[in-house]
Amino acid sequence: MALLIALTALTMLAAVWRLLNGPTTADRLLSVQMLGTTSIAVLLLMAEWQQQSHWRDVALVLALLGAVISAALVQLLRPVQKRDPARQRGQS
Amino acid sequence: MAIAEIILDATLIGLLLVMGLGTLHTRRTGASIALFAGFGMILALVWARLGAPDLALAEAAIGAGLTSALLLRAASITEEEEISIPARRQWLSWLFVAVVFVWLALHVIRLSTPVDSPSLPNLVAGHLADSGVDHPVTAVLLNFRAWDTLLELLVLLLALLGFRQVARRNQHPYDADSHPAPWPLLKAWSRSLAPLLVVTGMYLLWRGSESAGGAFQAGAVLAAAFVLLRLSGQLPVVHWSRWTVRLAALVGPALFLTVAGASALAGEGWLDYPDGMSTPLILLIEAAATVSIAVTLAFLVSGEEEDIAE
Amino acid sequence: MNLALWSMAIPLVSGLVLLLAGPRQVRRWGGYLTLVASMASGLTAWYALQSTTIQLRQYLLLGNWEEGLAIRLELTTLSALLLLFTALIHGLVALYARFSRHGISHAYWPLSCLLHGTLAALWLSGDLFNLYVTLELLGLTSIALLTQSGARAWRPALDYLLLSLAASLCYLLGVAMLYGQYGLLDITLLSDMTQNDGATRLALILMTGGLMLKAAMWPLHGWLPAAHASAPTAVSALLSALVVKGPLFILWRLWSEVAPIDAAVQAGPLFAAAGIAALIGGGYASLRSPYIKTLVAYSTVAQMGYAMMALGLLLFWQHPQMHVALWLFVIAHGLAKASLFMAAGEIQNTLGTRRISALRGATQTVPIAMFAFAVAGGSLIGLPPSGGFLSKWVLLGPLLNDPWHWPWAAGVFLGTLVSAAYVFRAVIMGFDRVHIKRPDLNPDRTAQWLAMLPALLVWAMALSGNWLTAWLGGGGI
Amino acid sequence: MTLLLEALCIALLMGGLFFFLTGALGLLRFPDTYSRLHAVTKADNVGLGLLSAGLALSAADFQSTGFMALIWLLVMASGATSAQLLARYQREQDQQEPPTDGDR
Amino acid sequence: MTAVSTYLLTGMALFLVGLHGLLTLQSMLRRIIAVNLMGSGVFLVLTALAARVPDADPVLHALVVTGLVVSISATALALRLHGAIQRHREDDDS
Repeated sequence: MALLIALTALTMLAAVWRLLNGPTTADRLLSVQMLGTTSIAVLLLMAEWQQQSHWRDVALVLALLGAVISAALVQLLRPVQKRDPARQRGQS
Repeated sequence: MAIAEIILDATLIGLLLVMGLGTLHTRRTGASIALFAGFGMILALVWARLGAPDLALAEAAIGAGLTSALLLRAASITEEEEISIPARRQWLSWLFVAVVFVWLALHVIRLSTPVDSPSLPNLVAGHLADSGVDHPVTAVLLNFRAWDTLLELLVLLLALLGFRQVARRNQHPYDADSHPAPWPLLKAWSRSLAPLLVVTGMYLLWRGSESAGGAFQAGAVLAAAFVLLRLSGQLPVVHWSRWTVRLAALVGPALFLTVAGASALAGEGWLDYPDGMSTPLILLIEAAATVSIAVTLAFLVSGEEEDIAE
Repeated sequence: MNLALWSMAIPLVSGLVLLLAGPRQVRRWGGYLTLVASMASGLTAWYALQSTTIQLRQYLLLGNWEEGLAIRLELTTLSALLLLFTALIHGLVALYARFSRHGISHAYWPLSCLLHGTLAALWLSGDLFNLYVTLELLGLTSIALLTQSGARAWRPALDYLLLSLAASLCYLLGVAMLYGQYGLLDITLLSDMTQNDGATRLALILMTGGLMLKAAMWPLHGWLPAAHASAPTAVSALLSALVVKGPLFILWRLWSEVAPIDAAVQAGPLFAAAGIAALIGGGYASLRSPYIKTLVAYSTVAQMGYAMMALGLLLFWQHPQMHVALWLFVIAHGLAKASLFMAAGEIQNTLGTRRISALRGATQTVPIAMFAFAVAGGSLIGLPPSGGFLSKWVLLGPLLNDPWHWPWAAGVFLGTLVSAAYVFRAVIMGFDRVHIKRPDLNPDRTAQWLAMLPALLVWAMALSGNWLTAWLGGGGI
Repeated sequence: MTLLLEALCIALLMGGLFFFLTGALGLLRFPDTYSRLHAVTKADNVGLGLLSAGLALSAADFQSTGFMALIWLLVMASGATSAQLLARYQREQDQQEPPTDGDR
Repeated sequence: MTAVSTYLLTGMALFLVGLHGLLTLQSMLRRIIAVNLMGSGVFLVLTALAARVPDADPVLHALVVTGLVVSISATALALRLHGAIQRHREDDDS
């Protein structure tokens, strides 16, 4: 079981590599999402391994917050590209 | 089995260090922030590995969730900047860090064996029955060391006050004009996600007295729901100038102080809950604190701008 | 003990009430409520002080839990005196802020009340982690107060915030190490257990570093002048007179109680030497400063040198008289600095410039504020019979007795010379009658008198010197 | 029966792990954002689904099974939605800037 | 080398990395993150210390929960100040 957890955790390295190397913002957000899902998997496995149900609560919160973040941030990140000061002032 | 645990620990620690270093020293701001969000998730796993469910919950909600939302919002108003560090003296400072680390490590490593004499965990376990709740962490937070928690609520409040004062006259970064309208999909998604968040927040609060969870975690999850709804444009701007909003932000510390003062006046002493009243009082305080924490965090994260006309 | 708790709770509650009330109401009666709260808090602190003369050391285990499990609140003569001092300064500053013509925004009142309550909580706390929380609270309150002066304070506020956070984390790491080693957070219990070994010393170093940064002690003072000089006048007065004293108090408790005595003796000379460096370095920077408020802010750095020196020598010799000197000094400096900042602010507002050259002819244009500046400066220098003189006299007593201690005494004299130099530089400029800078506005006489009030009190301190030394001497270590 | 159940459980867990590994591989090796998006979401959802199914088989009570089902649904929905949002975001970016400048 | 001691050392390392970042980095956003890393390091030390006893020390967990809240509120304030300074600068430029 522990080995399974460890191996699952190891797959996060791939996501980190993608995080560091991009190249696009969407890629990075995607990697964060991947990290989140893997963390959830690890937490669920740990709940089974240690027979403790509170890790499932943590997994639930992580899933919820992950969903909030990835949804909210797409919205937040959109105007970054438009934030060309000259153009913005020109419009207003 | 042992080897597997070592692999797990090594993976977690490796990830933690790589992401920690990466978030500071990677060249792009976007990558840095995404790494920080991932860092929070790994940290939640580390708390789980170290047997700290309350922390894992708090980290998942606050560290991985709200802090990265904050950072991303900050980055969305900051120009993308690439940092370049002069490589000349870089190795010297790292050498210095390494030396200090070795020096600290030599002392710290000795702390890894538990102390034998008066140990607080035993004291907590011994008095848990009298504390009014079943979960030791909640008992510490709201009974044994309630004074810390009361001051903590004030810390949160003061952060909000400072936050409100900055840029009062300027316009807020997130206003409807500069951001495109949210996609319908985002709207629909947040409409279905928000109730789930609220239910989870309530669940965490309710579970707090017997298991991991409590006011801080619940407040953070509720705040996340609020932020999501605000971002997708489904809630109106909340104004600090409304007294109800101020009351919601203040009710936690105010109720806590009232209980403390009343117990000093009429009861045994400051924050000494009367016998038999601990459980209801703690629940009341926790509920009030959750409201305050949720409102305050929601303000801090969504960065509401308010009464300019004041 | 309950009296002391009320002295803390009154400002906290009034702060919350002021927050709940709308801006319009706060504008109308916020100042008065603050004044009443500080007076009530001061009154209860006075009675608490009376009670400590009967019972020197009182403590309360919160929630009546067992020792070690509960947070301990402690009331000694010193903490009662500090409660009184906090209420006094807060009241005086509130008086100035309320009646000065350059009024302050309504957001000031709840924050200053909360600052008062936080400091009271700090003076009373006897628990390492609880002290961490009060430190954080103090830091955030100061930031919130600082940001009131608008955009020009943002940058200093951000620097201050980051450094202050880093400092409290250093402190917290030290607390973690002490807890790791002894399993306790209670200062009184820890004081019996600590041993002089590597891990304890490391923890003490970490905590000291953090606290020195927070108290702006040389060489970790870099953030202070910008932050204190950019705040609104009343806020600068509070920050310089009160806020930097909080970490100093924790530092004193740490080294005189938690630290094993041989470690404290080893560290003493280092503190004292850093104190002398602060006196000279801060004084020199103050002498060179082109702005009035920066001069006053650097003088805080310099004056904290005396406190550090008294602390260092207290640890080195374990001489109770040094304890008296340290806290006399803190009180005298608080009063003088409040006056100095308010006078500087008044001069600056009336003359319409921040530059020190504007002081030319100030004895004619803003005579009362200039007089307050000189009087408060006199206490900083240590002219008799001011409070500053009193504290220095107590400090010098043991130093002059023994020829081996004369180098330290020389340090004190050197510091006195430097502070005389920077105070006189400003005052002499005030007597310049040739190049008078005409005021932009009519001088505000009430505000100037209010700025004078703490300075008069610090001179009156010498009259009550006997009581103060008796209180501090009896209730000390 | 129990043996069969255990074998099935292990098979499911292994399957989950396999999908996580392939997802990681896809994230590493696929050439552009859209295909990476595809790889990650597919693999993650199936991986987590198989894992939860495996765990549910060995779980003692219904509560934890329900919890895992909830989490899985949540992750799936969130994955689907955010994949949509991310893809649109990426397209918006691509339309704004010439595709040769993929460094954003 | 037990698990506790490795995590203790990791906490220390994170603290130092954060401190180093705070002192050497130019970008304000990175410095804010650096302070957060320092905080995480300290919390890791505290939690590792808590894991020394069988059922994990609840006092330390409570302390870290308290610390986490301090750190997010301070981070929010710092980021707000940072954003305000940036916008102010932009306004000055134009």
